[in-house]
Amino acid sequence: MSYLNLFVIVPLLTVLAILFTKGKKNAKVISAVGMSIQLILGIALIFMYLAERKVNPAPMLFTQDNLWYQSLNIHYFIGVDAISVSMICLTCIVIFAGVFASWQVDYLPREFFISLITLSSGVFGFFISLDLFTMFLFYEIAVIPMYILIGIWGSGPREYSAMKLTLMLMSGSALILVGLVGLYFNSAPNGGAYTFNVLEIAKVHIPIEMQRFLFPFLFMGFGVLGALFPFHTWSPDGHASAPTAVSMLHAGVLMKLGGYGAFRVAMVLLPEAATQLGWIFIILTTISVIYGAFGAVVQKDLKYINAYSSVSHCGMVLLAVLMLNKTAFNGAVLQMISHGIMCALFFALIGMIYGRTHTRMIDEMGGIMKVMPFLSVCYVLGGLASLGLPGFSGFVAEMNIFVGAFQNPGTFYRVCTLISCASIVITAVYILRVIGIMLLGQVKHEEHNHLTDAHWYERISAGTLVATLLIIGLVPLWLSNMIGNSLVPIAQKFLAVIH
Amino acid sequence: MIDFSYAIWIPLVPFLVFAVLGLFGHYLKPRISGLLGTAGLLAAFILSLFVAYKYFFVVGKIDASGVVTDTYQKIIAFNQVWMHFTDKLHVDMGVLLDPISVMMLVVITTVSLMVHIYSIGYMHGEKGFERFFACLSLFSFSMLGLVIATNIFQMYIFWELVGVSSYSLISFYYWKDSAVSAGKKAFIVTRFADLGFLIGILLLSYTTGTFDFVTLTDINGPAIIQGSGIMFMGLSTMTWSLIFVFMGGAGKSAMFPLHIWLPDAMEGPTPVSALIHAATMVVAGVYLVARLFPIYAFSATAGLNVVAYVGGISSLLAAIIACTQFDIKRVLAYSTMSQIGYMMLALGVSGYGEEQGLGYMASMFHLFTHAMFKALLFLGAGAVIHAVHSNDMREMGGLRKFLPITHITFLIACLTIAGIPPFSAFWSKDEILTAAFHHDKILFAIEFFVAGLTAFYMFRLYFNVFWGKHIHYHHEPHESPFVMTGPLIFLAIASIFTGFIPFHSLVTSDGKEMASHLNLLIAGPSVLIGLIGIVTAYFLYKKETAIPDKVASSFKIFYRWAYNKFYFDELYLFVAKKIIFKRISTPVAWFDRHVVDGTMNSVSWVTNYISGSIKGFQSGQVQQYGFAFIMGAILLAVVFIYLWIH
Amino acid sequence: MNLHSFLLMRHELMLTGIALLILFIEIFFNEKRNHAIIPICISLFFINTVIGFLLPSHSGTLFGGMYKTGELQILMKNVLNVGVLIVLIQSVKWLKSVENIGKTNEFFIILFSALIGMNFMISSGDFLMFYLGLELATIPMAALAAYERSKNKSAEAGVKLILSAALSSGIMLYGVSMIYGMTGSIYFDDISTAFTGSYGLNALALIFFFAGMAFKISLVPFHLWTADVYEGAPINITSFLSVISKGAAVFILSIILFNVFRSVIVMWQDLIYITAAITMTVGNLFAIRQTNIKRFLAFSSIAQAGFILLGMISGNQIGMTAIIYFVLIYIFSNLGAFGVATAISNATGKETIPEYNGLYKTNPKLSLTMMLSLFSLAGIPPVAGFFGKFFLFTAAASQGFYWLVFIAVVNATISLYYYLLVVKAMFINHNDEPIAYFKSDFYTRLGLLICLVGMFVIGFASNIYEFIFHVVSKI
Amino acid sequence: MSHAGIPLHYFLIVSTIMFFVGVYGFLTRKNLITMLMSIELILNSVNINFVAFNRYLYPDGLHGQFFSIFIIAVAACEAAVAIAIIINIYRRFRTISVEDVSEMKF
Amino acid sequence: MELTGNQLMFIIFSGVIVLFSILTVTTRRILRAATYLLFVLISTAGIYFMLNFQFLAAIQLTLYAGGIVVLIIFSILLTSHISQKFEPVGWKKMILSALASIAGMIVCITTILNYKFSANAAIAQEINMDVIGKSLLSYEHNGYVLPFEVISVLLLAAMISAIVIAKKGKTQQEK
Repeated sequence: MSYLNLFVIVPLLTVLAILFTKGKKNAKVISAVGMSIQLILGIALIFMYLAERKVNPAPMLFTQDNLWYQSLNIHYFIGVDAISVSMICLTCIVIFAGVFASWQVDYLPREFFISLITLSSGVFGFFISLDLFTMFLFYEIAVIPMYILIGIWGSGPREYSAMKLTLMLMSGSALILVGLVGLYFNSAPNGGAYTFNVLEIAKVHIPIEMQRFLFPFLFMGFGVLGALFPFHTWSPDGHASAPTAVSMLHAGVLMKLGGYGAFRVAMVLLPEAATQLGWIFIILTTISVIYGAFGAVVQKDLKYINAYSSVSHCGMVLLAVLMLNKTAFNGAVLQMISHGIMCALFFALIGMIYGRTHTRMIDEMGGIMKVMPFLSVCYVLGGLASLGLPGFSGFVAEMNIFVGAFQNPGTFYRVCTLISCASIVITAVYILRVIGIMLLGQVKHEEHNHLTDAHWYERISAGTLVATLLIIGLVPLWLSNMIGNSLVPIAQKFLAVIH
Repeated sequence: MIDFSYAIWIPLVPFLVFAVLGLFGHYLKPRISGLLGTAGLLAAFILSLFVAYKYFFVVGKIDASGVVTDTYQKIIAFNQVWMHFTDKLHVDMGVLLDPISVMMLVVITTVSLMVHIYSIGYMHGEKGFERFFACLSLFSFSMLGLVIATNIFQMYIFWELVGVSSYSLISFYYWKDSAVSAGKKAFIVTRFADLGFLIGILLLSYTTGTFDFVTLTDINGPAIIQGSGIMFMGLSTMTWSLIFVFMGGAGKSAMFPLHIWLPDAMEGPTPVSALIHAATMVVAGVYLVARLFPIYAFSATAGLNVVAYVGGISSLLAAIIACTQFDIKRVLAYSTMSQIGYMMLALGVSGYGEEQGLGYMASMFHLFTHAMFKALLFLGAGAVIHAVHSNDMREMGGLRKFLPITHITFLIACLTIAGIPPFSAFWSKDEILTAAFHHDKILFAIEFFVAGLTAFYMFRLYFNVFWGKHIHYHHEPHESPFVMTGPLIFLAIASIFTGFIPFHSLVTSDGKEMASHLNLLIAGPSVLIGLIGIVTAYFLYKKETAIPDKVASSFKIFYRWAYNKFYFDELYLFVAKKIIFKRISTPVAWFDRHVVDGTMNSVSWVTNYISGSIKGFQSGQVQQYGFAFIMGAILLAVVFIYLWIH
Repeated sequence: MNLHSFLLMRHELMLTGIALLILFIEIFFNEKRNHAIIPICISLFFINTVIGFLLPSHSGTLFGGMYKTGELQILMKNVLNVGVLIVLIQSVKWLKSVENIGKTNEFFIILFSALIGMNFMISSGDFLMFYLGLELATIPMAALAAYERSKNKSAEAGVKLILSAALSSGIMLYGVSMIYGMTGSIYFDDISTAFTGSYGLNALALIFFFAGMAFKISLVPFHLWTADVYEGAPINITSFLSVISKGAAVFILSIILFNVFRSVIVMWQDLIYITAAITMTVGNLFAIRQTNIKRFLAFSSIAQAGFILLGMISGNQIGMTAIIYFVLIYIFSNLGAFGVATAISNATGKETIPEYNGLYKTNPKLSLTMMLSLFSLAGIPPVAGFFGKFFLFTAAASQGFYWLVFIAVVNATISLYYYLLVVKAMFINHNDEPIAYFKSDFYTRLGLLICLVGMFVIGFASNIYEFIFHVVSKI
Repeated sequence: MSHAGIPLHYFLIVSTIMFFVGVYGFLTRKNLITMLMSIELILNSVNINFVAFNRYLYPDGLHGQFFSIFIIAVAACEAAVAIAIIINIYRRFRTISVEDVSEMKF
Repeated sequence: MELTGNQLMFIIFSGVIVLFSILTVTTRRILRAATYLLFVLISTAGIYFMLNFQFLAAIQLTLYAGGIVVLIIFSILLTSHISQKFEPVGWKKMILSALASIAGMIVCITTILNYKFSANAAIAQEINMDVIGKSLLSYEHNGYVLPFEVISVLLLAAMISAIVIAKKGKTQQEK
């Protein structure tokens, strides 16, 4: 039994425990306990990974390989490299914060936490999977609870948003599926058993025509989840309607599934197609980056602002993924982590502020800093991280992306990089706009003066996230080295392909 | 070679203070936090002085092998990899000591310490006292980190941090909308400039493969050797990258046309203006150009010309505007801009090494003296504002009776800036003019004229505030406490005497000592024009007269333009509101909601519509079902028999 | 008739025996004591199912090749038996209703004879037996559809079914007669060697034959009867029709296509390509607007049939395995959905989706079962439908039909939309007068429990898939 | 390939015509019973096919003939059940017009 | 061209078949339709005779003509008035159906004509009752005992089905 199994088992046990309890309060306590354990497991995993990595040069660690469907050669094959480890930790942190951020859910709390944690178990499963089948399985598990969560506990046009989100994501997964079976049947060009094993497929050379056929399916499929223009429109509506914890998990983690999948499956397994067809998606991602940022500038609803900013940031992840060198890849992973934490923080804070003011319209608020200093300061910190201020993880990630992408010898790549760079200014515009209008200035409504600052559980939630942002931002080297080590062989593969 | 690694504590101490104040500040008494902040800076100040002494007078010229040379060495006192991009490109956090960085350490810690002390009095009783000191400490940390940066990326990092701490201090009175929007403006404009900086860095690192200053500025290094490189629009990549880098510097240093944030930034508390927007942060651009000076000088002379002209235009523009403003802080702000223009120009007209490097030296010299007297001016203005609770010089007058110490120190500062010997700025300005004279006569003419203007507007201010009309104040203005006047006195003394520091032997473009002598042909007229400016101001503003209004009305259009800052704010506002918001963002948002999202929605709509329109097939009539059945079979048969088989 | 032959024909023989036994019970026992008949019949059938599983399976041919069986056929019959067992369990409540008193025996006899027909159809070794099995599986079903004599809709369903079925079997027979004309035999073995040319008549015969089968599987455009019949028939019969009848037809069609028409595989692959694409799309498009739950499930089952064709198109072992596996999963999922619908219909008479609004508040367990069943139908993990669909897609992709897979997955997404509409009704929509809480009887709950367990177990227990694969590999 | 001077194709043509006449009847007749009659036409035409093939092409076997016999038997069963249902329809709807038996649609 | 007797018979039978089947599906009086159907069925039996399938012809006459048609006529009597005339078929429906049928006819006939049927060289089997009876009860190859058994099940099931549906429910009787 690999240690990694715990990441799926603990959420499942938590879900079971919630199932067999009664009472509104127990559900959240159990979830909090379960997810705290999960967080501890996640942090422990980093140390275990670093320790193991020193002695074990295998690409994937903590592997466990169980034959599942023998005739199709489907395995339950799990293992992690640094990318997965960081994604797992990200998920641990976000779900931990998410549980505390939804402490006040009082409408069907058991169902809420069950769905939430089921979702997280899907995400965990996705990140530990090394077999495309199980990966896909967990992917779908992660998507569907979203519908229920948004549909039942959401706000605004929740039914519409939930349906739109689910359908668009499932269309994405439809594309992925085609790609996956295509990969499967090309995984043994020299005879032998077909396989879904990521590592095995990476070793074979898939015929180039097939690669060119499959790459758009896979990249676009994962791109839908990664909010690739023009398939991002589920994101604003979905985020706006989702309850706090769901927005957090969704923007924080689920969108990362897209980036992670695009990298691990579309790029790594189809390197030649990625170099040949990458330009199409580079254009799209560049548009995403700029377009999302511009889109965020004029929004009035806090969640829309963050949704568009997510489009911009996630666009950057995909852009970096397409840049085909180690630094950019590293930046992509860091950006995923950074954006995950940051977005989770934003949505948590928005939820908390909304819970007090009952509005998300920035122009209906003002002077929140005076009333809720803790939440406001956290928001400002999140904002600074978002606009890529040094000392926060966002900067580390973006600089890796920009520097890495700019090392690409192709002029086209560099021009796109420069265009994307412009987003940092636009980001500053909308972040400061929000801060200026909402947090600073005079209190606009008399009743806002009587609101309270964060409760203990909200402080835990926001504090964890802010701390993570700072830790990564201040001492990025260990993380970027850890990830970078895992990226070396992949980057070399691309180097070999390019030349 | 001696171990300078303790120099790392110079920025770290303020950082620790910031961390303590930021996390626990609201549990401390305000006074304690103030003292804590000041103590931190004091430590940094002492350390800096010690480092400066060691560097300039003891070990600065000893090279790595221990041989005493005639050149100040670049000493990397501390270096730690902070982030790894590629094997060649990595961001280090470290301490680079060379003449300019050591000089900057002294400048920053001195001014910062003075401002800290001053603030204890000035900010007394303000809401958010501990926040103020936390931000000040953060700023000091960032600024110190910036100047000691060993590589351009470290500089960029701290550059950004400086920007954000500036933002937080400008918006310190966050409940005031004007403060909030001023902070926002400052941040966004500089952020835009930083984009240029970033692009510059990317280009630079791509061509040279390094971030490291020592390698970059090595005259045998890759940056200078491979300088020419690929051409783009007639200029080499290196030139372009340095122009972009300069864009960052121009933004931070409020150079035309990115200067618009600086006057607004005066919304922050006055000590902040003194520290950030007069003495330290705004000269970061100058420092940046100076830092990369060898590359400019060897590989990007076109870039250097840009620097020179931007500096010249800025100084002229700012001086003209300054003559028309009534807000004393804004006058000072424009004067700052004007003075920084001087420094930029000096760098722009400079060459590398020996006598060619006069402009470089002059620029650094002026930077140093300017920091002292401009801080003094601002702190003095702060004392005035503290006393009368207004910024508008029209509401002031005759304050010399009420604020004697402030008056004297302010006068000293005004004389300094006007370039009257023997005050410090006389020396530095004179050298700038000399350098300009040798290089470009047009620039010289501009600077010469600006020198006169400077004297005029400063004394306009001085007379308006301390002499002029008598105003009945609501409550009698009174002199500030010693914590505030103390720094004034200290800075006044510094303003007087720093002119005698032998800069030509300490801070030069190539680190070697250079000959310097007073050029009377230039010094004479410049003093003269300064005096003319003072005298004019004396006649116009010593007593309340109608002459200024007459003069203003006779240059009506010009005056209105200058008064309205040549409408740059409006231009930017137009760009921001009309173009970015109205022409780009709103359409983008609309496009997203209606076109992109509309497409997705219309897919589902079409599906539903088709679904609705074909429901008639399910008519409930079994014969129609049969018809479909038969037709289906026949059509399939036709397709297969006549199309598929053939 | 020795033991070996019995083993080979056990399903048919035992079922016939049971049917006759019930007939005798009917004749010799007083109607008033008939309330015991339901448990007796179910137990008998349960025993039959168990025996079907437990007895060793051999392959062999009887009656000079008219009856062929093997592990594959026995497996298929067992799968159907399981489905029928669940249907029977779910029908108890309905059979006990006042209206049906006095004709329960007939219900069982007719149902069992239909099942016998299906079994013979699956085991048929020639077109005659196939035809007889088909009719035996169809004609009684029409009677069952019209079983509720007092209801207009039931009668309408019956007449629509039998007329359409007659037309379709007529067309199919025309095709079969042509096959006979071309090959001179009605035995599958002879035909598979003789039916090789690609003349127009081959295509015509194949298509007419296929149309007849497509009618049973309800593929577009031969599907139009489905919705009306499903809606009108008693709900348990609907579930039988949608699962068992369809499953049996799928089985035999794949056997025939895979074996008998092996040599014209290229032709029928393209045929299936077209019908699969149309079927999935049209089925989904119709399903989107349905409000009656039975009608809704009818159209969804049409779309599902389209998915099944993806397994058939491969024409290989993976495909056959995927088909059987999917049908097995489909039995549990669809019967789960129908079971909930039955329970609600029996308890309250409500059958439209808007009436399900707010169901979760009052009947959480039923709602959850329904949701999981629908997820399984939509192919959402962790329930088994995901695996079934994935393997079907894999099967199609194994022959390079990637664009068909793409069409299928897009359709799977559309289908998710309407399944989610039901989920939405139950969980999200508010209702001032939701269906009141009711307690289901033992049989209903048992039936649903079996479905739930099945849905969870079949997907993860790869042994089942491996077993099927193993069985298929022996053909 | 001619039996008694009549080519096989003649039979097939006649049966095909009959088949499609039956189909036409099925599609147009309004009365459920006449639709049933059309079905009988269809089945009959198939029988002719079988018999003709049997006689002309494969006279050594009896497949065609037996197939026809069983088709006739099945047709009888079908007719019986169909008529039972139709009678029930008549009872319920008081009509056997096919167009009226369409309560369920869309 | 001289007509043989067989040819003449064929022409007559096929003529009757085609004509009356068309009449069956077009006449507006239901009982006439039944009668025409009877003619068609009898002519079909004639064709069977012509092809030497006497047994089949007999079955055709007894089962089809005798059984089914009578059943149909009974049901007609049960459900309709004898004199009842149908309303004419809507022209749209008629044209569409006719087009479909004719198209199908053309497709089928051309396809059949394009196919070269190859006759089996084997000698024709003697068909007498003995052979038929034996094959019907044989379980060897070409034996038909299994279908024979299955059709009995079918008949039983059909019978029960018909009874269940057609008999009046108890509850209704009480009403």
